[in-house]
Amino acid sequence: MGRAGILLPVLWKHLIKKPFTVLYPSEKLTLPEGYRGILVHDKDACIGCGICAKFCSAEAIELVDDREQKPLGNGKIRKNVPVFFLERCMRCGQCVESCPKNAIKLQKKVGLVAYQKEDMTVE
Amino acid sequence: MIDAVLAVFYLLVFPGFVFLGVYALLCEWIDRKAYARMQHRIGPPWFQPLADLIKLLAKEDVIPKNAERSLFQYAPPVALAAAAAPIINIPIWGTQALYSFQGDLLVILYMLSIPTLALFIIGWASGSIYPLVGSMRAVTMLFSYEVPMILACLSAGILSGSWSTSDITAHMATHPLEMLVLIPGFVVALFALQAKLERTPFDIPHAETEIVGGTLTECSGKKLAVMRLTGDILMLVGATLFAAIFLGGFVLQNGSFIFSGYDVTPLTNFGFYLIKTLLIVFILATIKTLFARLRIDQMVNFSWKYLALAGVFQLFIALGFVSGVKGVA
Amino acid sequence: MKSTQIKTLIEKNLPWAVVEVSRERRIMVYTPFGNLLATLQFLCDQGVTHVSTITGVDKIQDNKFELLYHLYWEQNEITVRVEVDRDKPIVPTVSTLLPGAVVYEREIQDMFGICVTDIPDRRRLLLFDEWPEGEYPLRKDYEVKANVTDIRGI
Amino acid sequence: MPKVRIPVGPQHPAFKEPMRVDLTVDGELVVEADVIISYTHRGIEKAAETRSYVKDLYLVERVCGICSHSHTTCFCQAVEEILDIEVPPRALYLRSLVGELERIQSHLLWVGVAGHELGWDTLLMYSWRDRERVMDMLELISGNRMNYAMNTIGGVRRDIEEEQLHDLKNGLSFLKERANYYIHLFTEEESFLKRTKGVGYLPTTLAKRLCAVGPTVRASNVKMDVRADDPYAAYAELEFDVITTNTCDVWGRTYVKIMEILQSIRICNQILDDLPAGELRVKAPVKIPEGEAVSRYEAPRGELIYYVKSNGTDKPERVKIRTPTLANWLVTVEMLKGVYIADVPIVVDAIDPCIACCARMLSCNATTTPVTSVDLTALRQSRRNEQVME
Repeated sequence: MGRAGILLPVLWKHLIKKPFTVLYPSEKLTLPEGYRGILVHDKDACIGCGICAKFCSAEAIELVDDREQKPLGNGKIRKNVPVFFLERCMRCGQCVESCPKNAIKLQKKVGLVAYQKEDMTVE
Repeated sequence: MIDAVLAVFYLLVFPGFVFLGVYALLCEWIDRKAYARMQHRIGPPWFQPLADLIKLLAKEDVIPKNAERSLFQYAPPVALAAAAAPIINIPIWGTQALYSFQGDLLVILYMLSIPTLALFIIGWASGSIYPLVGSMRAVTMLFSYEVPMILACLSAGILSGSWSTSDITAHMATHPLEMLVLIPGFVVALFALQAKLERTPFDIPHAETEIVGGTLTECSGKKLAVMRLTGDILMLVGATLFAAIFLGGFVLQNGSFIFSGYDVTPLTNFGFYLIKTLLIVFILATIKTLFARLRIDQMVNFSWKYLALAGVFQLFIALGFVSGVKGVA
Repeated sequence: MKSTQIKTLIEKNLPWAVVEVSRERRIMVYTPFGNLLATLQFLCDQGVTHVSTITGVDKIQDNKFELLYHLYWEQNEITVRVEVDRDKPIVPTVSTLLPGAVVYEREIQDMFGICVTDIPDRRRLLLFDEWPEGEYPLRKDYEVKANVTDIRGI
Repeated sequence: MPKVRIPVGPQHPAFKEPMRVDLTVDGELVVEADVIISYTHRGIEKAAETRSYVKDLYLVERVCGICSHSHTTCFCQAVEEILDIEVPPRALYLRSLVGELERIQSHLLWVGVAGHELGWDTLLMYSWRDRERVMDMLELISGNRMNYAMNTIGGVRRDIEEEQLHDLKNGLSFLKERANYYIHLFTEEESFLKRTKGVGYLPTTLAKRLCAVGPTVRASNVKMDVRADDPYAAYAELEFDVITTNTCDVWGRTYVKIMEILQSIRICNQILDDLPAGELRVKAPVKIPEGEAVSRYEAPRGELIYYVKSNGTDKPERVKIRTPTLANWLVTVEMLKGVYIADVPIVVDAIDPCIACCARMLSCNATTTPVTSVDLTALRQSRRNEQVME
């Protein structure tokens, strides 16, 4: 037979403790170093090879014709450039891993909120 | 003419409906805040109960197809009236209630059990299966916690030799030591009140994880607002009744506290009243945080095995005390 | 018991079974369709009670369904493999020997349309009631219909 | 009282996910019960056949929200067995570490949900507050609280640095102290004992016959744990003991889960102490040669089976997933017989059902609309030609 109400001392101890809940928008979250946050794309380093689009499981990357026609080192012109749809990206980090030029990075930032769809696409 | 206006004022404003409503919402807030803080959470802001009430009043009031319309619509106001009415017979500041007569203790206890009957009618009249099961459970619980509660209150009456709450409080005020005799009765009454208000561990009729909303599943809009307000007022009136009977000792006699020429005792007594009721509400919140919900059969045999026995035991102590000590002294 | 011991035990008692140990604690038992119940009966007599699951594989190129009964016994996963031809996929129920297999047989019925004879519970397991009869999603020739116009709110 | 049929419906506060339990009730006692789970089926097995192995990894991770690492580890083990490649020991150790942390997090989540089912919300608040600590540890290791994406075919993708070891160790000692407190709570608190002792009785023979798995079966005195019977990843080199009780009721399942948290903490400490050096992964080809493999994993809810068959291309021919919850349904129906209505939620919840796990097919609302499922690329084309039209 157990005793009833053995939580009592713990309950009253919590009355004087600071509550555990973090009021997120006003108090900032402490994110660890390698946090997989919002995606950022370094356009200059990108050579438009399209490996990231091929490996993206959520199909959130799409290859678009490169308007800048940036010349690559070896005389050729970069034909297409990836466009990232952040509302579909699940931040798995496969593109970061498979990009040969390390052009994509997941930064330590949360809060992916936007009013228009355009804000959610990263060139 | 004057006392007619005064009576309306008493009925509607001070110890009447407005004061009850505001203080009931305050009690609900303290209950929810203490519940949250004990669970290491922040808890609602002070205006949350008021906001809930206003939101519910604005919401659409749906009546299910196969419900008995009249019963379903008029049961909530009856419950609210029955819950709020006894406040007149219970002394709030000092030892004299607004209107007291011999036997008003029984009237109060009877009025306090009408909301449960109204809940049964609502559950039964709403015609769907979950409220039906919920209302059946509410009534089975009614039989099990009503007896210990009455026993506890009667033993207070026996000590002071009268059935009027005001006389009980007056007696307690003059002999504060007799409160110690009533301590088991106070514990029994608190558990019975927790069962009457259907709060964990006795919230079986509207056990949210088992039969969805229980008796109040089909209520919405104004009816739900009225029923929640009834629950709060019931808690407040119950707390006031037990504060008056069991903690009656903390009441000062008139004229014993003169402050710069004015007789300030009614104010201090009102302060004591606030402290007493908030203490009771806090104890109820602790009980709510402490236990898991009991099943209906466990609840019934808990109240018959422990509460009723404690009530009878308290009755014998009161009788023994009255005939023994008082008889000799 | 070691996998090799089980292999010799099965080969000794079930002449028709072809046993192959793919890796430690994994035993594949290929049996012809006729002797499925006999094989399972023998294994149950040895003390097998736990059926992990029943996998259906649609081998459309040689017009066959392959059923893999994954059983667990003495730290070894024994897979009894049977082939059923695709046009007349009728399989006897094994729930008499292994009552736990009912759930997986119902799943095969839903997904592959393999009719399991005298199964205790004939209802659908995973597909909802309005799913059209005769369409079995996990068959290779079931093409996923993508008529986009019918999706509201696009 | 006539027999009343109460559907504890798909939308019910007791079950967080859509499943239905039809009870035929005599008074307050359940006489007959039937479990129906075909409400959201997402078709992950069919979808897995149309994606490459790398994409499948992230698809399979989303079978279950709480035990995502179990699914990716099981899938990777199957593919690695087909490829017959040697995963470096450090990767095996890290896989087991994240697997055990996920078990702690899953069990703590269940303790909270069980408390909520019993009307004991204080337990929900306390256990989910302690669970935050495990989630932070997992976030430290894998960069995300859920869907850790630690696994890739051939090894692990992220490593643990030296200074992280310190935080992990503190977290584990905090969890050990909290787990001991919960054990004290579950063996002492009277109102909890009253609601769980002798409820949802499942005799050992029945548990074995109906092939139940995981803590449900271990609470009925059946010693069956894939980590001990069929050691995978690094479990061969780690010692831990398989917890079983013979009370065969809801209390037994609670006790098994809490003691398993202690065992997981012990395993994690062992892993952190002797983590072997070495690289993290081995290069795996994109096209997987012909072959097939059965891989088993001890998910928090029980034994998880994956069967992968490859046909030489970069897409698998068949991926069969059998999640532990699917195996426990027959046993749930048996446990529900002879139980009070008030106990139905806690009995159903005692097997820790994860409906998302066992329902894997996309279906629209079940009214009149014919069956439609949408492919993402088709969706994008439709929107583009709409934009063109504007």
